[in-house]
Amino acid sequence: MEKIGIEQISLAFGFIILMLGLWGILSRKNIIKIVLSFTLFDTGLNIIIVAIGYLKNKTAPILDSAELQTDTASKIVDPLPQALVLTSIVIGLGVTSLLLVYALKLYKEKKSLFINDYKDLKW
Amino acid sequence: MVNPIYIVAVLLGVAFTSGFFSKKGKNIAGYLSMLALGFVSFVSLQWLHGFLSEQQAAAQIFTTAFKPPFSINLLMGKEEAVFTSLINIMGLIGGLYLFRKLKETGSNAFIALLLLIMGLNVIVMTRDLFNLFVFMEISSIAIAGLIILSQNVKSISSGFKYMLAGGLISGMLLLGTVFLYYFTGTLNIDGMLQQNLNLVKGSSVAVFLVITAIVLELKPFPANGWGVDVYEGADAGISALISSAYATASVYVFMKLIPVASEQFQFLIAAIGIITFVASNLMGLRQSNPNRLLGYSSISQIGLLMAIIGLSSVIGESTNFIVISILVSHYFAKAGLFWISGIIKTNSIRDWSVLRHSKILLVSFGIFIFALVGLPPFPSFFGKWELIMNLSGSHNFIWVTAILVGSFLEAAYMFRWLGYAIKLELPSEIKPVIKLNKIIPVILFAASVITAGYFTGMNHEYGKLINYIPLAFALAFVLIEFLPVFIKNTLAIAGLALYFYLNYQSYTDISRIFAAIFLLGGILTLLAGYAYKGKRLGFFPFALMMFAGLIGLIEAKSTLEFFYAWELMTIGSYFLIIRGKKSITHALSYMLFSIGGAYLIMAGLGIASIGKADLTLSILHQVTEYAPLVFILLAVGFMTKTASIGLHIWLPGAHAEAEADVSPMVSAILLKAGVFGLLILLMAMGEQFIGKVSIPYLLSWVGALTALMGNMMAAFQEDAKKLLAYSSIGALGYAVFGLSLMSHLGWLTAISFSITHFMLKALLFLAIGGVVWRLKTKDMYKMGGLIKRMPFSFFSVLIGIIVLAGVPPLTGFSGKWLFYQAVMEKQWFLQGAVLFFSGIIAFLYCFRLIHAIFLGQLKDEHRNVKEAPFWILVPQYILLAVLLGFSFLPGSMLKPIGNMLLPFLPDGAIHWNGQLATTVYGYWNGKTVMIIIVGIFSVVFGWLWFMNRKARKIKQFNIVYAAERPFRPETTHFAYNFFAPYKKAIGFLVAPGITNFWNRIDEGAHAVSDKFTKLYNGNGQTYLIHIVAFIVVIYLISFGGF
Amino acid sequence: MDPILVKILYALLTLFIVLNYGLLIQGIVPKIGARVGRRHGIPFYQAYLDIIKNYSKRTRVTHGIMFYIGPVFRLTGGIGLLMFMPVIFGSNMFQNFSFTGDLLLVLYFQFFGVLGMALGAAESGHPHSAIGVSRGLSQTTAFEFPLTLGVLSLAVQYQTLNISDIVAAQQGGFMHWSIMTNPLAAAAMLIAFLGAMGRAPFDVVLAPQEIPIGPPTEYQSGLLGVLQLNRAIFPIAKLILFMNLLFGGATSWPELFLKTFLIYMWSVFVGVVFPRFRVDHSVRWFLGVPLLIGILAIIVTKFF
Amino acid sequence: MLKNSLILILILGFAAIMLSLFLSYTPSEDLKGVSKHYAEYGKEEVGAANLVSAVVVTYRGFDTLGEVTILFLTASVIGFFLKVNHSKDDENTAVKKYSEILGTSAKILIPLMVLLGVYVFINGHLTPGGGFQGGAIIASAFVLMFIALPQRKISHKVLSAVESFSGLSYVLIGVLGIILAAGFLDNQILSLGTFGSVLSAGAIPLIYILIGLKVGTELTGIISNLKELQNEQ
Repeated sequence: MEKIGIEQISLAFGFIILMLGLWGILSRKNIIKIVLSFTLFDTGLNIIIVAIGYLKNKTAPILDSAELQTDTASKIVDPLPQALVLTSIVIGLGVTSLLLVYALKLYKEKKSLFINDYKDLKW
Repeated sequence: MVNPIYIVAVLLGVAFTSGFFSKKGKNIAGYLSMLALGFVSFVSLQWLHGFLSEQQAAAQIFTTAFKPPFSINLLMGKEEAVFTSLINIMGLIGGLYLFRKLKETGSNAFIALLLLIMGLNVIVMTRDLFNLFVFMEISSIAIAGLIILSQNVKSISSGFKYMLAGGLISGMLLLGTVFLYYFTGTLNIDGMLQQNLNLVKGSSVAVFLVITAIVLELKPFPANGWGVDVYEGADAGISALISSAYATASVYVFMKLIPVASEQFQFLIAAIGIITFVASNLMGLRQSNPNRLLGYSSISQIGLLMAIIGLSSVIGESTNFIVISILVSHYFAKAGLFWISGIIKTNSIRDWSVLRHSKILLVSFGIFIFALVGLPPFPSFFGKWELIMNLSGSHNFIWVTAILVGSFLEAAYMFRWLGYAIKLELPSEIKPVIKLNKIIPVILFAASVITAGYFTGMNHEYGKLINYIPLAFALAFVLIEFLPVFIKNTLAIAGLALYFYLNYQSYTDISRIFAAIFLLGGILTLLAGYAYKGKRLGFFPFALMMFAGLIGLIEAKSTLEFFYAWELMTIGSYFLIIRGKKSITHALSYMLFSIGGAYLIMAGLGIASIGKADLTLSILHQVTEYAPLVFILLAVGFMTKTASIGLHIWLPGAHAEAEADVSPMVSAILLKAGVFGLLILLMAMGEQFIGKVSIPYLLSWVGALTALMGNMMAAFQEDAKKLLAYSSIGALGYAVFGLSLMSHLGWLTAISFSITHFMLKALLFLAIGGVVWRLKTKDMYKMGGLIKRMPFSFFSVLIGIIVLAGVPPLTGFSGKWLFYQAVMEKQWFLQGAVLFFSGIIAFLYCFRLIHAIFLGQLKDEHRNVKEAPFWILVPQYILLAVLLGFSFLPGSMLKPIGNMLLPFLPDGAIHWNGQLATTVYGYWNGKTVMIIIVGIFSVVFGWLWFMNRKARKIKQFNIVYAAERPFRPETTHFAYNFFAPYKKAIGFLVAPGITNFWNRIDEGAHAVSDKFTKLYNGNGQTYLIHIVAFIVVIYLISFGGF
Repeated sequence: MDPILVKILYALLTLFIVLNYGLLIQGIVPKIGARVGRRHGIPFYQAYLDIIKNYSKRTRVTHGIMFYIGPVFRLTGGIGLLMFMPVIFGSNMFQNFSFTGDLLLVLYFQFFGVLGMALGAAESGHPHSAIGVSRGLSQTTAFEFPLTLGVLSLAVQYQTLNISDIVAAQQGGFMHWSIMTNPLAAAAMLIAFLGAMGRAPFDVVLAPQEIPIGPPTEYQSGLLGVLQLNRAIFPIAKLILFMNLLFGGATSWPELFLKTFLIYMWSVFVGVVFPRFRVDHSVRWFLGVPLLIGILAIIVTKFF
Repeated sequence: MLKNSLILILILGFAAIMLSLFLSYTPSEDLKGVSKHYAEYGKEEVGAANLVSAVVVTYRGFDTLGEVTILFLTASVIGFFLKVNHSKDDENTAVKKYSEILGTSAKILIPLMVLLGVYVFINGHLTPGGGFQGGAIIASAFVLMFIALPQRKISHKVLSAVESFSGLSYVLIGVLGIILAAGFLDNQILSLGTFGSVLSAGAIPLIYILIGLKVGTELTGIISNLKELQNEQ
């Protein structure tokens, strides 16, 4: 059993935040809180992504020193998840903003942010 | 070929450019968008064309200078070409449909549309998992944007639910993707496919997450409430985009990714798909909101595709053909239906009768419904056929059952809807505004789905063998609908006659008899059509379609041709039946029984094809596995057309409500299709056993009970045409019994009986039809004494009932005589006795028919009624002549039939000496019987005439009426509830038990449907709970625990 | 002479004998009944008187063509039935036209007259006629069921539908008669026979009390005369049929007269003893025990 | 509460799935798969010191194009969703006054923030950062402006023109890649230059500038739309 490293801790942290977000999504009744739970969910996910790309005792994949420019592969952490997380964040941003605008519009329609009030379509 | 990357570049470029145009420039933005969509459609179609003409190999498109897996690559292969073409065309045509709406909203709306299509294109083409995720997000955000084009609380809340669900699902997808990257070190799908991902728990969980997310995008039951709500809440044009373009792309993504999953997991997904298919269709049953109904239907179709793709390891190489053909039908049909819904803008499918304001929309509506249900000549027909053949060919009977049940449910609500549109009363307050940009897409898609059907057929091994000429002839009448009846009728008769003349020699013996019944019978009944005035819109295409199907049955060489013809006949007759007055429910039940029967036939043919390389009809001769099952499936299928007991409830109403010349078509001719089917089934498969019980023995009881029930019901009808309809049921019982005897005499009975029944039922239906034509009522007790006004019709009916009752010397007796010889030979006396009893009951209704209508008291309002139209009488008298001819020379008809049967049943058992027929048991000479009876009759008549020549004709009311004069004809005419004592004695036998049985099934299905739909309580959060529950449950099932 | 012509002449002879026999029986049976009841009764030649009276009526009316043809159908049915049966076993003279068809022809030809009569009566427009027809047809369907079962049972027993063969098989003493060799079938048929004769308790069709004389209500004059001729021939034809099927046929006319008279008396006795059935009752009754007997007859002959 | 306990069970079930994922994770020591290639050849192939940028803009440039599209799409959707009537802006001046301190410091901070944003995206291929980050910083400058100086207006026309211009240019650069270089979005349409200098890594800086502008204007647009909607209420 090796020592638990930062990567496991952050991964676990990511999962916990994700689960918290999910809990909020499923149990909160206020639309804004649900949207916020979604951002929590996304954040957890992003942490997971970054954590997965982490390699023990490696540095950031920015080759700004000459030392890093040789035998790079053994010195840096995985750059790909970091690229992915960027995309993920941007997408999360887009989705969240749209969700908020929806929330705003819903509020305008019924003056309520209680999700159970929006059951016009059913069965 | 244009590089497919330009699809992306052009759509993005135009989208970005649109930002330059503000309010004033939105027209330019709109036109530019349309142009761009046109361009991308062209690109993908160009590729498709390349692939179809087989000059093109699949092309990889790389981004940046690097090769995958280091960069993202796109693939343009045959499937991609198909799917992108579908998506882009939907973008273009759907954009055209939405043009005004989008323009109202401004250039941003066009951006959303362009980016939706762009995203979907990339989803289809990309080979990179993360890239897939990104562009799926683009598409779903674009959808979320388009949903709110019309902003009301419904669309906003449905869009919000969509966003919530989408957020959760894409989270799953991303999580899975990242972990897949962690385990494989690549994001390239092809790279992943090369690795076995199901060895390690972690990577199989990742695969699980990715696939489950994609499955959730496909809206599986029950985690699909958000999807249904979106279909209902969004503008119909947007729903069309979602259902056609978005779902199409999602299906392809699923196809692309499914190989990553383990086979077991694929089966699990197939199971989810099939559950979705059945459950959604079940829920569709109780929907009345058109968009929501279409939503359920969309979800069900995608569920079916999910199942097919999940089963691809079983289905094998034809998976793609099946998926594409079913998808294409769904694509065109669902888009078209949503569009029509958008034009009509009603909240209830009961209001769809407003479609009748626009013939072209109504026709398109019909086409879409047929395409969706999978009837020929639409693509899904071939797809479903191939699917069932493959699944039943590989012993997957449970899947087959589920698919057929689901399809049946779908047909149920779809045809109910079609019936509403065709028949329900026009709501006065709604009149749809029909704009050109909205109607053109509908017409285009309706035309396309037909074309697609033709091409699908041509791409199918057996589909290309189908003779489409009769169908084309029928459809050609759509183009000349503006001509008067006289010309069209002449053309139709000429067409049938020419076809028969050209081909009758190519038919083998027994087929020739049925060909004569179908085509010559068709000509005879069409003759009556001259009585109609005006254009008679919608009659000729369908009548000819029915005849095309009937003749196709005879010409069929392969199982597919047979099934195609069977379905074609069903379609034609459905429309003939629904033309009748109060035919809405009857046409529906006819269609449902027909479709149910057709599915049984399809399953039977599929099981028969196990282990067979080629699918000619002759496979039925060599069924080795499950032969009894095949036999039963096919027999029950055919018996839906012969309306045997239990499956008969559609017939009375359908035949009774039909028009004067349609009743004989559907009753005298169409029912024989079932007889023909049973005949070739018995010829091919012979006697089969369940355990030790012979199936033909069971069949004989079915026949006997059908005859008893049919005749008994007929005796208690007040409606003349219903009486005849029940009588047809009874008569077909005889035919079924005759066939079940499996002996030379039995078949001779059945075939000669079919011929006789064809003639006499055509005669009677035409005669009664003529009466109803003049009197405008079908209730017999409202008639009476018409012999004075309609002597020619009376004579027809007189001869008709004598033949029907089987009284010597007319030809009806030959059937009875043969029947007894056959019973004696086979020793099935009890069934024989039941049939005899039914035959006696036939007297009851025969007499009632002629008495209540023609004899008794003439009503005051009928004193000036005219004889039936000349053209309705003409075929009657032709038939009469033939009937009397056969009566005089029965051997001339029976001997050739006997000879035709010799190859199959060599034991002749009947010997002819002139017109004298002899069997081991008895003998009979039709000619001398006739001579003797005519002789005695003439002598007696002469004697009476001599004695009574001065008899004085007296007035109607001049009768011996104890002490007082009769009051009115109505009170004096004894006709209502004519056999009251009989009803009192054994009326309990005709309690509508069977009808109640089917009604209860119907109610049960609706009740279950109701329970199911209660899942969807409209709360977005509940839907999220469904999704999470779905994930957890599927995880539990596929991993057997945590 | 032309053999066909000879046949026709012989057939006419048969017809003549049967007609007179039938007319006499019509007179004699009521006479016997009256004498048993210590009444004087009608003369035994009453039927002749009736026919003469009817043909000589001066008022002759008709309701239309079917009304006119109906009796013709009826009488043709009666004569035809007789003509299609061999009357005297072993005699070439009295085989009639039985060479044209077997038992089935005979069974089905019964309906020829029934149908024609019903049509003619119906055209009169008299509701009582229609009611009579309704009752008659209902009752007919009911008793035909056990009758057919019985006949089928006989056909199974003798493996033929040829009447002559059936008679031939019963020769050699009364122990060979079907009534002895196949009592179940005979029972079913003899019960059905009661219905077929239309006498009490199954005479509600004619219902002399409530709706005078049922279907023929409107008939008079020559038309009624034709019906009366039939009323003489038709029952005898039926009697001959039953005699042939169950009682070994007849080898001579006296034997025929005796046997048919006794069979006729069977229906008379039952009619005297039992009150009249309503139609719904008689339908149920025929479809009850007689039907079961018929089914039993089939099963017994088929399997034992 | 039946429903709450159901949710709890579901959450636990879901957590179990996550746990199985978590347990399957073992920290790896070395790069593997594609990223190894990126690490080894990124310098020569792309010429960007920031390997993340190399991946973002070049190797997975197509994703990035998608990302940009998402933002653009979101902005467009929000635009027509909110249907803000820009023409009424001028009359609608019932603006709340904010504190003097905030206003004054904002006036100093905003140019600095914009400058920082520009710096971040121009140096995206060299240092941590890039177009998105830079754009976000610029947008936050404008958020500050909306809060602190509500009377200042931003022309939507300008915003959308910049947005469209940069988006279109991005696509054009991509297409140029097909014409001038090896494929769509290839960065070698410009020379790779000296490794580590500002003008290096081919088209990456150019693309980052466009992205930066685009993200900045889009985010600003979204926020200003939201703000104006609030003003209307």
